[in-house]
Amino acid sequence: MKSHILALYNDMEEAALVLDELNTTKLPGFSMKDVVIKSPIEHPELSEKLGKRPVYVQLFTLMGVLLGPITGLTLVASAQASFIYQIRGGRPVVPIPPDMVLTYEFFILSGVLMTVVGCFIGWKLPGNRSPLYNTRVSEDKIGILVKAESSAIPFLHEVFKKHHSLEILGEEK
Amino acid sequence: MSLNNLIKNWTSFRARRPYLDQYKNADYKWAMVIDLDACTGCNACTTACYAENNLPVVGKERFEKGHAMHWMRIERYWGEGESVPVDMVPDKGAQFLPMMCQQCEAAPCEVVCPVGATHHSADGLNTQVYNRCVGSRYCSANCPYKVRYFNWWQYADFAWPNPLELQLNPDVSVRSKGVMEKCTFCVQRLRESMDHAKTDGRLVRDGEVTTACAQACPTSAITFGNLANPQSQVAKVWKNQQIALEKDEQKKDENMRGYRIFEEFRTYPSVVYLERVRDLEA
Amino acid sequence: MATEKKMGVDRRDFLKVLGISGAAATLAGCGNTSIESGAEKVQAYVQPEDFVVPGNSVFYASTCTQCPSHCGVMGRVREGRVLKLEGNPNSTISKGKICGLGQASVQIQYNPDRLTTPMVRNGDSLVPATWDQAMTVIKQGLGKDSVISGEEIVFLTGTTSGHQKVLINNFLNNFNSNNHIAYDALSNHVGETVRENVYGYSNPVQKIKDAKLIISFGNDFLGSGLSPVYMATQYAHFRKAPRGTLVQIEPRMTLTGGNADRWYPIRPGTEGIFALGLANALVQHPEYDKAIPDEVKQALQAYDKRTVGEITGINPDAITHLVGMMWERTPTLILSGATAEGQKQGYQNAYAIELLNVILGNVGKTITAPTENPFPQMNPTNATYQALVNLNEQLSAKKVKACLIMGVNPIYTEPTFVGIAKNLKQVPLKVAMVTQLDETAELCDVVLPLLSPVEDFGTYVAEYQPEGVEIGIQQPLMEKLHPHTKSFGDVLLTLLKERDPKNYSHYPDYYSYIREAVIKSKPVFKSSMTDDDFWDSTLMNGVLHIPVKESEIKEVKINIADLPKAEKAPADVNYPFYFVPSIKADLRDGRHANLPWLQESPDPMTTVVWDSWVEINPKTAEEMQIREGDVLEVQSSMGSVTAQAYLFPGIQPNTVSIPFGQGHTSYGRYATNRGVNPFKLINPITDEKTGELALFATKVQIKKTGDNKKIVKDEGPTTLQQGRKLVVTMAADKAELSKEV
Amino acid sequence: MSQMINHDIPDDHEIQIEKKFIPKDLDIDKDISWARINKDVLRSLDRPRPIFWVIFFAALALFSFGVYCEKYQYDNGLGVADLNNPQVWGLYIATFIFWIGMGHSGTLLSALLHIIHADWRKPIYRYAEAMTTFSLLTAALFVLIHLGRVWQFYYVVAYPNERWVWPNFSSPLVWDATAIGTYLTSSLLFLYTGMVPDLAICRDNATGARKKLYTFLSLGWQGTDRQWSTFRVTYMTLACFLMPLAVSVHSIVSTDFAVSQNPGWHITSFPPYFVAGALYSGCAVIITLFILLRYVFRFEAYMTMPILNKLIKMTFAIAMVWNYLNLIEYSTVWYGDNMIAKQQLLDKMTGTYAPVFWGMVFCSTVMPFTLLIRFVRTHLPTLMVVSLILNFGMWLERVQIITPTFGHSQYPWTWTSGWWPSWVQFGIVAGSFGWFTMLFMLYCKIFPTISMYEVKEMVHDQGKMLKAKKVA
Amino acid sequence: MIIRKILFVFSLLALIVASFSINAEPFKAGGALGTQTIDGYNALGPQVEQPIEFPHYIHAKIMKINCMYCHTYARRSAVSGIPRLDKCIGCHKMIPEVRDRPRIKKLFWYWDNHLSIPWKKVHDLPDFVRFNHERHIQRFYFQDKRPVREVCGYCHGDVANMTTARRVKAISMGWCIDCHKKDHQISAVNLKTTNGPHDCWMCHK
Repeated sequence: MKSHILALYNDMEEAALVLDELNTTKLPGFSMKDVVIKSPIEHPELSEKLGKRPVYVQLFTLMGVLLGPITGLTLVASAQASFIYQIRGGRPVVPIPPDMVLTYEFFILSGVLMTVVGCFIGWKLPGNRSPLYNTRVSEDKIGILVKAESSAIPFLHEVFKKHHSLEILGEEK
Repeated sequence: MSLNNLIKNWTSFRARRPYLDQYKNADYKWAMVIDLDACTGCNACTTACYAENNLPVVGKERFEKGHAMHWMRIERYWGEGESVPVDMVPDKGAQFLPMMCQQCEAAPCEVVCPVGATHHSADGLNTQVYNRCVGSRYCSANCPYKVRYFNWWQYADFAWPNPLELQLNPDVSVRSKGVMEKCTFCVQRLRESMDHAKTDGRLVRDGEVTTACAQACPTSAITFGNLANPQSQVAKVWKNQQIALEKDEQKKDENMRGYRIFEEFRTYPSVVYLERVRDLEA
Repeated sequence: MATEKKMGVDRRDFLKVLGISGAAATLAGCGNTSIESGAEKVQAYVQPEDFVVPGNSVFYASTCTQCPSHCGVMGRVREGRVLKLEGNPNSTISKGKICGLGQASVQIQYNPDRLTTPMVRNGDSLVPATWDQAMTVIKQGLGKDSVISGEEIVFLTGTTSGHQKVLINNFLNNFNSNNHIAYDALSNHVGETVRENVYGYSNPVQKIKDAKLIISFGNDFLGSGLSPVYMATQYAHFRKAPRGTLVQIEPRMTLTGGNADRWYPIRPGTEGIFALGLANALVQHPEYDKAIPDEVKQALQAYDKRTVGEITGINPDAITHLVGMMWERTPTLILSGATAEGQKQGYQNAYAIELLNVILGNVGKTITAPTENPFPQMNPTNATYQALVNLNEQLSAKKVKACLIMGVNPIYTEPTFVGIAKNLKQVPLKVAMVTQLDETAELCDVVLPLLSPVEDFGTYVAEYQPEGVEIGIQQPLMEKLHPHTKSFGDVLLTLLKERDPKNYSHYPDYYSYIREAVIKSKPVFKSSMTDDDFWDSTLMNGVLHIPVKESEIKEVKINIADLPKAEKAPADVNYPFYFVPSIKADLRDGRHANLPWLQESPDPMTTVVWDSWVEINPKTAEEMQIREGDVLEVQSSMGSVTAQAYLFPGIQPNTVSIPFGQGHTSYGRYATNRGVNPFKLINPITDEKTGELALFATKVQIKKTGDNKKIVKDEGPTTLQQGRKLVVTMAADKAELSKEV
Repeated sequence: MSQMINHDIPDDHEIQIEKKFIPKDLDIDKDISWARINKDVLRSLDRPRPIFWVIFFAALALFSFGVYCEKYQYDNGLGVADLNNPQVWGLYIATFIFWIGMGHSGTLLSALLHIIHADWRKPIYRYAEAMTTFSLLTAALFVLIHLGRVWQFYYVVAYPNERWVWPNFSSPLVWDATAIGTYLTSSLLFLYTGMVPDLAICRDNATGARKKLYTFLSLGWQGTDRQWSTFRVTYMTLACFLMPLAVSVHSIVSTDFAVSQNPGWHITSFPPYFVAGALYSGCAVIITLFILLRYVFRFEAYMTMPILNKLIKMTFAIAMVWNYLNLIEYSTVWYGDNMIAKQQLLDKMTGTYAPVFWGMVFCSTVMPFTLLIRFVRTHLPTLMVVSLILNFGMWLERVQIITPTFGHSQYPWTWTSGWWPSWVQFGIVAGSFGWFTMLFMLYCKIFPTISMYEVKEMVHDQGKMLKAKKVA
Repeated sequence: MIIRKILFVFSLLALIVASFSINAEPFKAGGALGTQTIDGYNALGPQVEQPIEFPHYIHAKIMKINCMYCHTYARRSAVSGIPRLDKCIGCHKMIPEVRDRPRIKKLFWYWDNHLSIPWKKVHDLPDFVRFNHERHIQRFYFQDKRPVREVCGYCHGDVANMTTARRVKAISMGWCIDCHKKDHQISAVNLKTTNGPHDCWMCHK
């Protein structure tokens, strides 16, 4: 039975110390993978302490930029070819430069769209907020959310408290 | 709509018109010759065009704003240069030029139409499909001859007060507001005679069909016909005047009068003008 | 016309308009119509001719009545509507071609302002009435018991010919009268009189096709001339190899002048002097020396180069140059035209010009006798300005009891000083027969709505008969559009039948009258057809043609007294400008101003539409600081008009011009209150010899009113090609026309 | 830590230099609390200065008039706009280019400056990005307004239909439509993605209906480390896409002209010229809006004078680029041997449309030099006027690209002189400004115009640097 | 209006999907209205009330009269035309036994009053579309020698099974194009194929 616990901190330094300690802690039913930091701004130095957490957005981007121009060009060219009248004075039915222009736009459009799709998937959004969310996180506080076996919760509680946490929230039972 | 089609016919999709001998084996290529030495500027052709093609009379106020709908206009110039002295006497007469759609083989208007309302027909006409037109007016902007006319108003509402509308040619659409229109080489006549010829299992004979302007012209300054038929009068004149459809610069004898307007823009017009002749010693 | 039914009556039946719904459908154009069932009606013919196929057009031959040249035309008819007119290839006059004026006839037919019911005067205004009511009024004056005779009845028309003329004369004869007055504001009576006196024919054939050099003194044969379509077809041949040269001498550039190889502006009224100058120089050549008697030669000596140059305003060297060409290029043809003839010395001017033809030996070569018409009673009446003066005299004597007016609008075209309006009002019975109310009809007591030219029967003989004699047959191209319109012939026949039942009661209508008359002429054409076939084939051809029978111009008389004299008119301080109004090829004397196509058709020389304008030389304009569009007041001693200035290089520096045709006060929506009427400026100057009005001899002054309005024209701010190579000109000696196909 | 100190030494120099020229008290307070940032920005959604409503309703009125004009034009045909045969486009297309161009500097500020990590963009990029989106919306409107048959506009859209007809993909107008569509989609997504953390803040502070809206829009953002890292990658990738896209969009708009054969249009340098012009007009508008928003929403603490100063420098630089390209354009025509184009250029400068040309020269070439005057740079009302003049000059530039060319084309017969648009055209153009302002003001009232999280980052980073310096 | 257009667009989209999967088949006589040709474009029009309820099935099916006996213009004009009134009378004068039937009475009423019958248009194309009957009849009836009921029926349905005619096909542009894209054998003997013109100016001018 796993449950959540969230602690709020005033600034990054304090949160960093907590994470350092958690990193060194070996506790049954607790893993560093289950630690989530919630913060009002980005925090690369804190994230480093959480270990490697890969981001897959650019894979989507790659997919987008590969598929976009191919489908775009095929669509445009075959639409031109199947246009019921095909003769256009001075230009071939399938002209290269205009199709390149359109392909380019398709390239960017599909790149952008796939990136955003990838982002949403990465965010796991739209989704429900976890019940352990404190609006102060979006203002100026750093939150550390840990998911662990219920047995580990009191210990974590202690650790948080040790580092002068402002507030500790646990799941209500 | 298939990739297969695209690959199979790739070479034909990449062909550009005009090319050498393009109309050698084709059935039709409609073309025109206008002899400027014979043209007197009398406006018979323009009135015939109004009658044949349901052109609206726009009235003075709209004419003033530049909303005139004459598909064919007779231009009158006083000189060739860029400025003229005030005391010039036009002692060589005026220069008249009937100007209508040149039915370019590589028409600048066709390329830019966003919806393909103007395109090229197999018989060499620069078409304008009214019911496809959305009225972006790009074609007119890109036409070097400025021979495309836009329906700025719903002319049908006032140009033919009853019973004037009884004169309207039922073979030609009355255009609604917001569409572009232009000279069609009287396509309704062409298609009718082509249909009849097809029923008879032959091609249209030279002189069997002609445009309203050519038919009216009292001096027969306008010759219309099928360039693909080497026996036609038009083809003979083109050949005689050493004009090749697919060339943008003609190499011809000095004493030949044929020329096409704005050839340097590579529009490959289908209308050959014959130079005006003046007895400069008179 | 394959059937043997009673033509005409049944023809009218099958021509019934049933395409109305079709026409309305065309109007809708390309909106976003969806497919609907049962929304529109589709009606079939009840009993049509076999050749009538819906969706296919039928062409009927007829004759154009828009101007006195009476070209043969063909009407394209579909679903009972005439859609378009084309030239009739059978016609020797039109040769299958047609001008803009002719095209516009269909707009008389469909004119929205057409008169559709008779109108009868009620106090100050005309009110719609039935035919019975209108005929009752007419019969009160001209009915069975009428005793009006002789000068008491007037039939005023324009130029008429064919059976219209015959019927009018018969009608008048019935009243013991021959008071048929033919009035034409723009008549060419002066020139005709001169040619009648010189050659014996008022309209000899002028073979411009055969000439190598044409010198035209203001003769606008391509534009507003006697037979512009025919002349244009001949002009096309004239320009083919070997190419002829055209020199035009006139104060204001006409359409013909615009096509000349060389155009000379000349001081108005001095054309004759210039011709004498040419004649004087011409006889220096030994060959031409012989051609004229010594007394003439002596008279000519006064006109040396310098004097002529001073009087005419043309560089004296031009005479040497022109004469040089005349020596070299034969045959030549010298033409006199409206601006030369419409002068105080108009007769003399034209005489001097014809003298050149005589000296050059053109008579018999480029000027030949016309073929004689075997039906002289059908020849056109000689319409003159003098007729109007005559009429006015008759009217002011208050003898006239009934006045019938058809095809002419004297109230609009009369100069101010004639004042016919006042006198006409006093006539007890004034009947106008019109297709549309005009200024004159508004004054009348009864106005009868006539059939339009494309609905009526008739026969026409043109004034100018270049190749044999052509009698144009007019036939209805469609069923009459307005049920309460009638043929003028039917009106006259109704009256005649009542007065002279013996001779006329067997004509059910005007159609049968024409038909009988045409069939009667069968022997002349040596036709072996039956009467019905002859009539059918005549209708099918549209013309009856009498082939060319050359007759020689016998003696050419030259009367020294008829040569013009150089007049040194004192410079007029009050009216310093010559006023040379121009005749537009389409509006003519204003009778066509109600046709929208013609109003919107740009004037070829100025490209102005829908309006009047004052042409003024750019140099003069610069001196007077006049810009284009400045509203000018043009004032003669007779009155003044205001119009916008148009800077026109093709006009004499001390001349201004306003076109005829506009300035109607009542002629439908397209003509009314548009531009100004230059007839109202004309001074009371007449040709000394014939009494014809000198249209081009008025002097005016111009004043700026201070206003400036944009002039409505087709051309843009530039009149030059700006080096674009749009119209390229090649020197005639460089072009090898003979090598062309 | 020590590494960071070494790194910061050059920055320190920069700060020193900046201190020398710009009074420090005007810049963003480094010690400002994050809660304060939230409060200040959220206040703008709540109670702006009363002038906001004045501007909003003025814009609404203008927009309503534009709608009336468009209705009138729709009912009667384009004739009411006094367009005519050679002058087929008139103000509609000129204004279309103007609006398209205006969008570009939004992308410049948000994307380009993001890529090169220019921190000062952070308080101002959000409204610039919003401006991009709304000006693109306005531009798209003009495409429709100028169509003769608006009701058939879907013919331009490529969709499989039973008629077997497609749009003509060779037409620059179709490229336009595609490019604008791409640009609009991308910048909308870019704007939205960048706004999600801020929307979450709004959500956390709002009540009632607004809360629902923000809850919906913020998609449940919690600010977790995974979300932030995904966000960072996404945002940077989008910025990388947006830069070339923006360049391509206005290049493609320029091909509407450069591809056609008209004199004065058929010029190779048109694409860069258009892009420079676009950035130029966009920057001018950003200055205008900067001053406006700073006052209306009381953003003095965030939209500070040093930032404005940087904007002005950027505007000046771009103005010079534009001038250079302008000169290039004219000199290539002048020294080229195309007689027709040369005639047209001469006519542009001396013909009936010369006032437009010289007006443009004054507004867009001469006026930017006033930005060199310190008074102009620091006195906001004056700066506002100058930026409006620059904008007007750029609008004139678009007019003088279109009108004189049509008025003096290859074909002399159809030349026009003294052509003047009717009140309907002016009404619609004015209406478009009303529409844009209305939308923009509405946006500012509903969404946070200053990126809160990024300002926090900015003060955090700078505070960190200061701290590091103190340690050193 | 706009909404209508949007709906129109979507219906077209649906149509195209449908048309991809269906191949046109030759004409089949009989069957339910609108199913005589299976081409995916069935669109039964409304029942139009005509002044005289003309029984096509008697004339065409029972009497086996060729369509072009009455619609005689179809082979020489763009419009097929409604038969002229004297054509009806010409036959019916000779058939006194049906003279008393109400429809025939009505017919003779029009004839006696010399009035044309105000028929209502069943197959109505937009005004910018110009269909040419002559070419189609010449091509398929005279050249290909196909049965007339099939040639006419492809567009008009199996009129021989109707009383008054009723529209059974969509008569939309896609439907026209669909047929024009197909390969048609040049003649019964010549096995080569051609297809209809794709020139816009054939129908729109």
